[in-house]
Amino acid sequence: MSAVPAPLPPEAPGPDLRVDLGRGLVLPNPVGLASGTAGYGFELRQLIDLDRLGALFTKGTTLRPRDGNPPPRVAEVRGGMLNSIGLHNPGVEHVAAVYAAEFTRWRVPVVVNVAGGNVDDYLGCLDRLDAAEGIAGYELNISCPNIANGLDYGRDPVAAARLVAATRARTNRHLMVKLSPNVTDIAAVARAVEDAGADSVSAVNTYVGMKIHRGIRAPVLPGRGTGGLSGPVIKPLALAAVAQVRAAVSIPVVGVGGIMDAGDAQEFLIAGANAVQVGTATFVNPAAALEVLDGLLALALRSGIGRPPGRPGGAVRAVPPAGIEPASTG
Amino acid sequence: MSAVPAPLPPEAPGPDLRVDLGRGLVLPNPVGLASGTAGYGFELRQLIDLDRLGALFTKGTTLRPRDGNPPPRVAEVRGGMLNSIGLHNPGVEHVAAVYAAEFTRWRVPVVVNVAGGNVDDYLGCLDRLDAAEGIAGYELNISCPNIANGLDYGRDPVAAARLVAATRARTNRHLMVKLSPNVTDIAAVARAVEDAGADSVSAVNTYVGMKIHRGIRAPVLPGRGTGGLSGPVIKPLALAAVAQVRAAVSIPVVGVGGIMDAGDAQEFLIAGANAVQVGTATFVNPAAALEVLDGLLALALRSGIGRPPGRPGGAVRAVPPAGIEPASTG
Amino acid sequence: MSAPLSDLGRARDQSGEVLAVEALGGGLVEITVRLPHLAATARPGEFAQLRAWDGVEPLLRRPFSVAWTAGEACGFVLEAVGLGTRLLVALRPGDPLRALGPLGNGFQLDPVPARALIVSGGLGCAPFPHLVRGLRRAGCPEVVVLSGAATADRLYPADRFVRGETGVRVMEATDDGSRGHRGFVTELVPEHCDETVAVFGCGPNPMLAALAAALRGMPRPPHRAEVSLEAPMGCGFGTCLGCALPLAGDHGTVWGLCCRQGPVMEVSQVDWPGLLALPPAHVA
Amino acid sequence: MSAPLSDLGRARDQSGEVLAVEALGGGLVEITVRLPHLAATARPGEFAQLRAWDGVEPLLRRPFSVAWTAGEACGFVLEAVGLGTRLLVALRPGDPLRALGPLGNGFQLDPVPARALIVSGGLGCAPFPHLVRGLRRAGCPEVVVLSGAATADRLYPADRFVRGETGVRVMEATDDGSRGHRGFVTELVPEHCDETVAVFGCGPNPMLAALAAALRGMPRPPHRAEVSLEAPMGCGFGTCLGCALPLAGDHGTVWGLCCRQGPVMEVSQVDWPGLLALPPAHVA
Ligand SMILES: Cc1cc2nc3c(=O)[nH]c(=O)nc-3n(C[C@H](O)[C@H](O)[C@H](O)COP(=O)(O)OP(=O)(O)OC[C@H]3O[C@@H](n4cnc5c(N)ncnc54)[C@H](O)[C@@H]3O)c2cc1C
Ligand SMILES: Cc1cc2nc3c(=O)[nH]c(=O)nc-3n(C[C@H](O)[C@H](O)[C@H](O)COP(=O)(O)OP(=O)(O)OC[C@H]3O[C@@H](n4cnc5c(N)ncnc54)[C@H](O)[C@@H]3O)c2cc1C
Ligand SMILES: Cc1cc2nc3c(=O)[nH]c(=O)nc-3n(C[C@H](O)[C@H](O)[C@H](O)COP(=O)(O)O)c2cc1C
Ligand SMILES: Cc1cc2nc3c(=O)[nH]c(=O)nc-3n(C[C@H](O)[C@H](O)[C@H](O)COP(=O)(O)O)c2cc1C
Ligand code: FES
Ligand code: FES
Repeated sequence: MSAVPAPLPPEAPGPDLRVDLGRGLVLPNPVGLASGTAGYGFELRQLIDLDRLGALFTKGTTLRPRDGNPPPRVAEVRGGMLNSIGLHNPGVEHVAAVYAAEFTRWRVPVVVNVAGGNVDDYLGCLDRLDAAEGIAGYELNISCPNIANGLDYGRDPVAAARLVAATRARTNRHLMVKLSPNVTDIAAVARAVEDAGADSVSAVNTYVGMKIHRGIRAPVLPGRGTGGLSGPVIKPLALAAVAQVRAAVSIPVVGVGGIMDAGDAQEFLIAGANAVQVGTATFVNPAAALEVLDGLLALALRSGIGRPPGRPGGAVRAVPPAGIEPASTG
Repeated sequence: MSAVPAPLPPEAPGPDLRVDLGRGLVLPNPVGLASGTAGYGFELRQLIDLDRLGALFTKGTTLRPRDGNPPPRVAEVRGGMLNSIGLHNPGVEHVAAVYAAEFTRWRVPVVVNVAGGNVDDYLGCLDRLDAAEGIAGYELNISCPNIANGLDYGRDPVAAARLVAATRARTNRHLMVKLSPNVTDIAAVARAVEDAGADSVSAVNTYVGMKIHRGIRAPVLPGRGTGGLSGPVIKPLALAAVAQVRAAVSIPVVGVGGIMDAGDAQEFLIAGANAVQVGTATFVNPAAALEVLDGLLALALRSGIGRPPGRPGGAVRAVPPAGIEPASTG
Repeated sequence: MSAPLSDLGRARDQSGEVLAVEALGGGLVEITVRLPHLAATARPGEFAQLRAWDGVEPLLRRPFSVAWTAGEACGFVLEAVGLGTRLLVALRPGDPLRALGPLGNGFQLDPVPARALIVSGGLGCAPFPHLVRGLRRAGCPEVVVLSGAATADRLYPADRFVRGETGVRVMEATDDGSRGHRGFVTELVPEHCDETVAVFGCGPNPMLAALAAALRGMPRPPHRAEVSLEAPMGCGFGTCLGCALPLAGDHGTVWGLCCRQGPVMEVSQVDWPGLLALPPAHVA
Repeated sequence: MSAPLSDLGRARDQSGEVLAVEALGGGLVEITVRLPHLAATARPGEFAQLRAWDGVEPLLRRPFSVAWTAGEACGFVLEAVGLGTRLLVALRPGDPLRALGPLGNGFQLDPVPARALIVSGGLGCAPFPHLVRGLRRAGCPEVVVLSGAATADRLYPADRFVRGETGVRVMEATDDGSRGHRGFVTELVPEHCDETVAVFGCGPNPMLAALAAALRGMPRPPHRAEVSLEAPMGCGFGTCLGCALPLAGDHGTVWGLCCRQGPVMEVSQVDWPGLLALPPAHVA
């Protein structure tokens, strides 16, 4: 199973950047591909050396296949993009029955991002996926706003905890929870899911944004007109969120939001992340995550991030930030 | 008193863009200067023709003078800036006793932005300001995170409503409430303050963000390391917030966040704002708000925004956006 | 039935050098770039994701059809419509340009049709010089290009469709009659169409829908008809799922991916009412 | 006591044309810009907020001292340390540049001192050519410039301090002894200092703190001492309240505004321990 990857092969010597996220999920290095920006890996495998990466977080996967939202689904804004994909995915059965068998042949750990409208949806997904090999862990996407009965797990610590407790009771695989930044208190949600048994958290998902087209005098994206904002513009917001989460929990934190290069990734590590995910940058440059990794490796060689080559055990630790809660502004 | 400004003078003919925000606050046009970016008007009066603008929203004013936070208080990020000013202001007594007398001589309506740590702070401010002429209305800054007893009005609809009800009972001047975007449900806060008697809302204040300095491996801003993000980067987020608020309330909405030019302002009007505030853009170009106004005037001439010149009454109405709630993303 | 997924195995991200930038008139610009890999591998109708700027404004790459190849060079035909295209048409010889490609499903050359009818509207000309040559080299004896534009100066020059190939005829139409047939280019289709023909279309959605309608109503419809479509793209290689196009499913519209199931689709695969219901191309 | 607020009445936002960009060696660059209003109104020590790029990266203007004026032109001395300065030093003659100014409180020329002692560290040279001329034209008989830098190539050229004025002496110091005194420029201060002197300093905070300490310990301290300070700025004209500097208040530190109470402050106004406790200038 890819959850415990082989040690770095002899042809890639250098600093050992493995990150132990707990419950058997050891990333070969701290750089993953963010959910929804790398599909299930099949496309990017053809473009880059995916197996060098620390993890692949799959597209959000639901109990039943979903055809997604009507177009336009993406719209560019200054330094970022909005998306309204609508969890277009082939459904858990296809992922478990067809894709997972492929994953067993890959060196990169594959973490399946799971989404649902209610607790049963999530449990149904996990049950099916637990029966398959090749899956290194789960990332619960609790930031999906289109769910039954209007409940939104990512925005309510109590509901989030309930969901995590239920899934925790069901699977022994690593359970990462992907936090929504569109909340009053992300630290409270992080604490709630930690207490409920999450092994780690990833922060953050996209920010609710809107693009207006002056010509048609209306939003560009369909439906309610809003979409999820990602890319370089969200980095300062995501860094603040990661620092707040880091201060609130003791489980590992995976930082995501606007990482374009190794310097950005380093900032997330400084803010308290144990690992990072590269999302939108992959669209701009399919090799972005590899370049982030190479940059971190170079940095580790120079400045001693990570352990000296060969010394096993323990997660990469970042210097905690000087401060972690919202300062007064204005 | 400047709350009911004189009609446009004959030397400035053109479309009548007056905006009636209710309870006697009629803006000569929909373009104001955002709180904290224009002080109390004294500096900008020396640089631009302030009296042409729709409104001046003052720096957040507190019961006692405040010396603000230690530096660095500002840090630039891609397409935006973070600030951690800490409500540096001379206190309400100075504003009421010294500044307000000046305001009476200005044509631009001056709305005093009021901040406090508890209800009594706000009431104390309003009492003192109510005794002064020259003040067109109040903008309650309920998004100030450094307050007594850890309560944060802007982030809790119930607390916000309580504050607004108390202030509403105290003053007959126009009461605008400035909403924080750092919340799970900005529409809920907007509805709560509307129900509690707010005459209008402004949206949005800054977003909590962080800048990390790789060299010192720590945040740039002091204290908790976070600050308020403003400028062009926040426009897509602010537009979504304005659309959500517009759908939730029937009182006027003043849009603010990342407006750099008339096109940006137009987008806020399309998203449902009745008027706009220009903030960070003024730092880049002290005449930015005037240029926004001139752009809107040109647009009004071309496309008939606003009323035909000379026809009185009624607020500028924007086309409501096609949709207003967060769509599914991811 | 959903269209087959394109082959990504040939795609490579290569940095090339701009060799020439020519203004063709009417705003059309042709850019020649040294991109050996793309030139060696791109099939007619395939596209590349281009970037020729640093920084994050614009953030995403922009998709462009490979208009033609010549040795190690590729041609692109475009117009400045927004920031990305403005930066591209402002390039100068010697400037660097990155191209990820070839991407997408191109036109089907197999089986080689007895006659090929190419219907080009405006910038829809872009993929066709490469297709004309591809068809002729594959043995297609006769290629007819119907080339339409709003005005004469916006017509892609006929000789650039031909690029020295024999057996190629170009017929022109302009909305205002300033050159060739006065009216829509699709009005020329019936007289060139019978069941021996394979039709290849590219242009604005309304034009393509008119083409599809014309073909449906024809007494002797072509044995095959394909169109190249556009959608706003995030990635261009199938992972963002952003480039949805309405395809005709068994139970109504299904969303297909322009970048991997297209950009070239069989006319019958497309949900034409769904496509026409989308916001116009300039809204993205 | 807080410093008086600068006069904003003279400030204007003017678009100028770059006339010359000269590399002085060691990374220092001198830019000459046609800016008639600023040239006519800027007093020594005042600054302008510059912008010479479109778009939002960088977003804010950057503050620079007016180094000198000549007719309708202003000089600026700078070095590429970040994005804004990189764009500025890459300017070419003919390029446009916007300058909002003059801003801030400059050096006090009144009363004219019998002798002026200018202490310049590194890029702290920037305001001094203008001050040298201002002092001489105001009737100050003797101006001594102590000019320090890390190495000889980073010394601002002595003749550029002087700009043809008489009665000006320049003494140099380098950290590595590659030119002039070996050591810190502040070490040269005692031998030139007595109560007839007015001292004007500009340079990195540690250097200015050393200067302040040296002056305090002097048997015959100068009758006046001013320094020009820096702070990251949002606006430059007093509305953002972002440019806080620690001033010595009656009950401890009070925050003053660099852009309106400074950038020039009397040495006694500054809370020196507070200033030294701030993050280094390169953190903003
Ligand atoms: C497969 C494919 C092949 C294409 N080939 C060509 C070609 O050969 N020549 C050519 O001129 N154009 C082609 N296009 C369209 C071209 O990609 C867009 O015109 C370009 O992306 C606009 O970028 P911009 O930054 O200039 O515009 P933006 O500032 O992004 O937007 C300006 C306008 O262009 C439209 N636009 C933006 N992105 C796209 C997009 N991906 N597809 C269609 N319209 C878009 C927008 O709706 C907008 O109004 C192709 C598009 C696709 C999907
Ligand atoms: C009143 C005043 C006058 C100045 N005069 C000059 C001058 O004549 N010549 C000169 O070379 N420099 C001068 N500076 C400093 C100059 O403004 C900064 O070096 C410049 O803003 C850096 O911009 P950047 O985009 O290149 O750097 P950034 O990318 O913004 O940052 C690079 C580095 O420059 C530092 N920096 C950024 N902003 C400031 C700032 N406002 N003040 C100080 N440091 C900053 C940062 O700490 C950072 O490490 C002055 C500063 C002030 C406040
Ligand atoms: C330096 C600075 C100080 C601010 N101070 C205040 C304040 O005192 N009270 C307030 O309600 N908003 C304050 N704001 C928020 C602005 O009024 C505005 O809501 C925000 O900056 C977004 O608009 P912009 O992107 O146009 O700047 C401040 C913003 C900045 C940049
Ligand atoms: C097109 C797109 C699709 C996404 N789909 C998902 C998803 O299915 N599940 C999920 O948890 N996050 C999804 N995300 C969010 C990303 O994983 C990531 O959290 C976000 O984009 C911020 O990172 P970035 O700025 O590096 O892109 C998606 C993002 C984009 C841009
Ligand atoms: S453009 Fe990303 S999937 Fe097609
Ligand atoms: S820089 Fe804005 S107040 Fe000084």
